[in-house]
Amino acid sequence: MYTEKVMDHFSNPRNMGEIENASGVGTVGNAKCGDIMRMYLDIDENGVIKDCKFKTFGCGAAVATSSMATELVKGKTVQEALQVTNKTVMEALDGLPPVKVHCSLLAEEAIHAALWDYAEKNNIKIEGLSKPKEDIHEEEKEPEY
Amino acid sequence: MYTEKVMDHFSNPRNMGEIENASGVGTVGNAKCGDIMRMYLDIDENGVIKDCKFKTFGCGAAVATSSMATELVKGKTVQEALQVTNKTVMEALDGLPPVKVHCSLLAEEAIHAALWDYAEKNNIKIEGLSKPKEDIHEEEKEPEY
Amino acid sequence: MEKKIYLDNAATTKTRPEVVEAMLPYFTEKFGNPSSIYEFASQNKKAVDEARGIIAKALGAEISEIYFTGGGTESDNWALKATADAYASKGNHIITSKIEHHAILHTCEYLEKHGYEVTYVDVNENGIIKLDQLKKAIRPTTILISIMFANNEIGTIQPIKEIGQIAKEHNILFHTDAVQAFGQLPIDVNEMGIDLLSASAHKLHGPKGIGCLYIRKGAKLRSLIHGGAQERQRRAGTENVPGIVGFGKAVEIALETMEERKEKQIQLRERLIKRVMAEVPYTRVNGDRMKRLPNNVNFSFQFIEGESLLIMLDMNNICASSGSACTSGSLDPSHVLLAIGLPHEIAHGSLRITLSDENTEEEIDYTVDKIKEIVNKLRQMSPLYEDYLRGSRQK
Amino acid sequence: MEKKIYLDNAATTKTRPEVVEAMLPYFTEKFGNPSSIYEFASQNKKAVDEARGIIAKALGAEISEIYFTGGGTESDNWALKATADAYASKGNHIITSKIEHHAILHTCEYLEKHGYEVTYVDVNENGIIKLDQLKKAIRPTTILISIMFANNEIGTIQPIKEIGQIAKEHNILFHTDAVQAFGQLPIDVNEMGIDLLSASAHKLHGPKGIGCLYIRKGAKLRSLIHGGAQERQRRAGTENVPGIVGFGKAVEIALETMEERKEKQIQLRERLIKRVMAEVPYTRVNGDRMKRLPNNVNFSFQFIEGESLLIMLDMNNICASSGSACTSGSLDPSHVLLAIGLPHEIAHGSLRITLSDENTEEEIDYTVDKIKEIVNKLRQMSPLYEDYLRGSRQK
Ligand SMILES: Cc1ncc(COP(=O)(O)O)c(C=O)c1O
Ligand SMILES: Cc1ncc(COP(=O)(O)O)c(C=O)c1O
Repeated sequence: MYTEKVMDHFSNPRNMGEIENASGVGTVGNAKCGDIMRMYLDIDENGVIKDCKFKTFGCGAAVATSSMATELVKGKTVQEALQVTNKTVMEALDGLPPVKVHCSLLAEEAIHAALWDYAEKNNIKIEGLSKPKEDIHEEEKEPEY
Repeated sequence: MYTEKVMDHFSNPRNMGEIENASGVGTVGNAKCGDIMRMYLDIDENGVIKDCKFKTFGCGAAVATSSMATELVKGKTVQEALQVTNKTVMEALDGLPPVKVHCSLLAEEAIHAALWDYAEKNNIKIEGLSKPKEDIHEEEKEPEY
Repeated sequence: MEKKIYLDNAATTKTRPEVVEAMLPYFTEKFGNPSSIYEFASQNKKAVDEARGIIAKALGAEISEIYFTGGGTESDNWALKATADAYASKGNHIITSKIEHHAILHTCEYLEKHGYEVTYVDVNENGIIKLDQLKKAIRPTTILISIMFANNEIGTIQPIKEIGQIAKEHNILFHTDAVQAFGQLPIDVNEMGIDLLSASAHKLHGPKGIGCLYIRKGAKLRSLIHGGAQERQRRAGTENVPGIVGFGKAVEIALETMEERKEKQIQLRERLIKRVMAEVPYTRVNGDRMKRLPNNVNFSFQFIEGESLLIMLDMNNICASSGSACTSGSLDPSHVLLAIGLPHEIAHGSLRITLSDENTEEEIDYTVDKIKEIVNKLRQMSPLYEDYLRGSRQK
Repeated sequence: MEKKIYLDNAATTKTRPEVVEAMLPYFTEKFGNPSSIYEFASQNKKAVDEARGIIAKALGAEISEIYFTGGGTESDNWALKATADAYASKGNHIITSKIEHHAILHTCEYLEKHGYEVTYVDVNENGIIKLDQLKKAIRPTTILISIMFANNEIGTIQPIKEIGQIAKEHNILFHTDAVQAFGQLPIDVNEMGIDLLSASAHKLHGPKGIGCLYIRKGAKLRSLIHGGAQERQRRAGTENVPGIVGFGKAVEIALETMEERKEKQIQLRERLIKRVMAEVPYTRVNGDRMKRLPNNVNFSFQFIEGESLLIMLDMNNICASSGSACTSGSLDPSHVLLAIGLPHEIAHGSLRITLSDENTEEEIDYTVDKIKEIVNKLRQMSPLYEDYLRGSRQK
C-alpha cells in the first residue's frame, strides 16, 4: 500500500525526537482521528532552520510525512520553509494512498504551527503565515460511509 | 432421482402397446402438463382382466407407473382391479419423488377410465366406479411458484 | 460408448485444469484476506485486481467498473433491484423480455410486488426480441431496460447494439444478462451501449459461485449486499480470492480461444442439426438458425416428452437438457419455448444440446444415432403418435 | 523469524489441505450442475446434501433447515432483509447490538432508510450485551432480535441462550451472526432458541465465498436472491459445489478437533496475555477475560497508534490486525472498542491477535518480544507519551 520511500521513512524516521528549548514548537491533529504531529524547530538569528525534529502519534503515513517534512525544511530559511506544502511532501515520498493524503496536510500544518510559535515567541510577523487551527481537541466530522 | 424399480419399468416397460378391439380403453391426462396415459383392457366373460396394455406420453415416472399398473391389474377381476390405487402402484415401485406422485394418480385414473369404457360398452354398472374426469383437454392451474 | 458425452455446457462447464491450477495457491499458501494491511495479504489484492483487469479488458470496460459477485444470479438481482432502488425517484417502470432467465423474471416479479411495473416484451417465432414493441413500451417513467445477450435455452443472440442505442436515446439504463454470451461472443460495452452486464464464471469453464457485474461509471446503483467496504464499498463480503483468480484465468483462455472454438463448435452444431433433421421426422430446430450461440442446438421432437428422452440418453451416457437446468425438475414446459409460439405438447418434447470444445464428431454421430433410436422407441409408446397415425390413415 | 507468523485468523484462515483435497474432484471430474437430471449430476446433488447434513448436525438442526449462500455477509443480509420483508405486516422494529459486524450494522442502516426502526443495544465495559436493556427495548412491533454469537474484534461470547429465551417469550424471531463462533464453540440451535444463524466457511479453514443460513422450519423468510429453484426455491443460483463440499469438510474437521484446538489455543492465548501484561506497561486487554473465543486476544497499548504497530509487526513477519479486516483501511477507530467505552486515542492503539491450531509457543514468544520492542519504539516517537511523561514528572 505504501511506496518504498514511505516505508523507508517510516521504518527509519529521520529527525525523530525533541529539541530542548526549541525556537518554535507546533502540535497539530487530534487523537480522535488517530494522528497527532509535533514539530520542533531550531532557528538561528538569520532565520535559517538549523535543526528540526518531530514526534508523531499516527499511522505509517503520518510518521513518514513527518520525517520527510523535517528533512525538507532543515537548512532552509523560514520563508523557504513556508513553500514546503503537503504536495511537496507527498511528491518527495513518491505519493500516498488517497485515504492518507490528510497526513501530508498535517505535516504542512505542523511546520506552520511551529513557525507561528517561533514568530509569537520572537514577536515577529512572518509574511504569508496565518494562525494555525487549534484542532488538537477539535471534534472532527466522522467520514461518511 | 428414481428408484431402481422405476428405472427398470421405464427402460423395459411391460405390456406396452395396443389391444385391437379391446374391451375397454381409457385415456387420461393432458399434453399441457406433459402426461397422457392410455390403457387397453381385455376382459373375459367372467370379468377377469386377461390382458392389459398401455401407451404413455410423459416422463420416466409416467411410463413406469403405467407399466407397473398394467402388471398389477393383469389377471385380476374387475373388482380386484378397482383396489389398485396410486398408492399400490407407488409402493410396488418403491416410491416416487414428490413432484412425480401425480403420475401414479394418472395411472389409477387410466385404469378407471378403461373400466368405465368397458362398463359403458357392455351396459353394466361396476360397483364403486365413478365416471372419470374428461381432463384430456382440461386447463390445469399452473403450479404456484 | 463407455465415456461420458457431456452436451450440457449451458447448464455448467468443466473447470479447465489450468484454471484450477491458477486457483490452488490461493487456498493454502496465499490465503490472506485482501483487505488486510500486511504484505502477505497484498499479493491477494493484486491477484484480485489482475483478474478484474482481464475481465474489464474482455468487455472493453475500465478496471474500476467490474464488481465481483457470488454468481450470475446475484449479478442479475443486483442490477435490477439496486437500479430500481436508486432510480425510484425517476420512475418505477422496467422493460424486459419474455425469454429472460428466471434470475431476471423472478426478480421482476419481486419488484412488481414492491411497487414497480414491468413490461415483458415479446419475441418473434425465431426467439428474437421485437424491437418495435420494445420502443413502444418506453414510458417517461422507464428506468431500466434489461434484455439478455443470448438465450440459455434456444441460444438466440439479441440485437444488443440496437437496444443500447434505443436506451441511450431515451436516457434509460441498459442491463444485459450476458451469462451465456460472455466468453462465446465478442462484447464491447461502449460500442454496444451497455450500462450494466451480468456474467458468471462457471459457464465459461471457470469455477462455480463467482460472477461479476459490470457497472458503467456514473450509474448510481446501490448495494445489494451490505457490510464491509469490499469492492469499492459496493459489494460487501470477504473476496472469494481463488474464485476470482479462476474467473480471470477462465476469461483469459476464453478470449484467446474464442475464434477457434467458435469455428469448431459451429461445424459440430451444423453436423448435428443436418443429420437429425434428415433422419428424425416430425422434428424442428427452435430459435433463429443464424443468430445463435455457436454451441447451442434446441430440437423439438413431436409426440414425445423431454424427460423420458433425457433419461434414455443418460442411460446411453449422454448428458443433455430439455430446458434450463434450473427448471428441469419442474412440470412447466419452458417459458422460452412457449414464447416463440410452440404449443404445450411440442414444447414438452424439446432437447437442448450445448457443446464445448472438447466434443468430437464421433460423439455427435453417436448422439444422433441414439436420438434416432430413442425418439423412435418413445413414439412407439406415445398415444399422441398413435392418434396422429390413425388420423393420417383416416385421411 | 524467516517464517510468516499468521495471527489474523478472525480475518480469514488457511484452507486446510484436506478441505482442498475434498473439493478438487468437483472442479474437473464431477463438475455437473446438481439441478441436472442425469446420473452424472446426481452425484453432485448428493455431495451437496452430504455437506448440508454435516452442517445441520453440527448445529443440532435438520438437514432441510440449512441453506447455502455466498458467504457470511450474504447470510446476514438475507436474515435481516428477508425477515423484515416477510414480517412487515407484524411490525417494523428490529433489535441488534452496538458491536455487530458491519454486515449487520450496514444492513440495519439500509432497513432504517426503508421504513424500519432499529434499536442498537449497548454492551458493558467487558463487551457483553446488556440484557436488561435488550428486554426493555422490546415493543409489540419487534419482529427480530439479531445478536452476534461471538464478536470478531474482542472475541466476547454473548449470552445466546438467554437471548433465545427472551425472544421466545415474546414470540420474536432470533437471529445470531455465528460467523466467528461456528467451529470454535459448541452450538445447538434448539437448546439455544436460535431461529436464524449465519456462518461462513473461510473463518473455519474452509474456502472463501461460501456460507450458510440456518432457517428454522416455519420461519417464513422470503428470498434475497431470486431466480432458479435451487436451495428449495429459497436461494437461487447454480450451487457452488466445490465450495459447499469444502465447507462441509471444514466443519467436519472443526467439530472433531474442537476440544483439542480450544485447549491448545487457550494455553497460547493465556501465555500471550500474561507475558504482554507483565512486560509492556500501559496496556489493557479488551473484552471479557473469560467469556471470549479461545483464539482471540485484543490489546490496547496506550500512546501509540495501531496501524504503525501493524506495519512494524509485518516487517517482522507477523500478520495481525487492529480491528476487523474490512475496516483496517478506514480512519475510524473501531466501533466495538468505542462501544466498550474506550476513549478514541486508546481505541486507535489496539491490536487483535487471533490464533489457529498451527501457531506455536515459539511464535507467541517471538511475537511478544517484537510487540515489546515496537511498542517501545513507537512510544519514543509519540507526542502523547511525551506529554504523559512530562505530566507525571510535574506531579
Ligand atoms: C442466461 C442466464 N442468466 C443467469 C444465470 C444464472 O447464473 P448462476 O447460475 O451463475 O447464478 C444463468 C445460468 O443458470 C443463465 O443461463
Ligand atoms: C462476525 C462476522 N460477521 C460477518 C462476517 C462476514 O463474513 P464474510 O466475509 O464471509 O462475508 C464476518 C467476517 O468478515 C464476521 O467476523
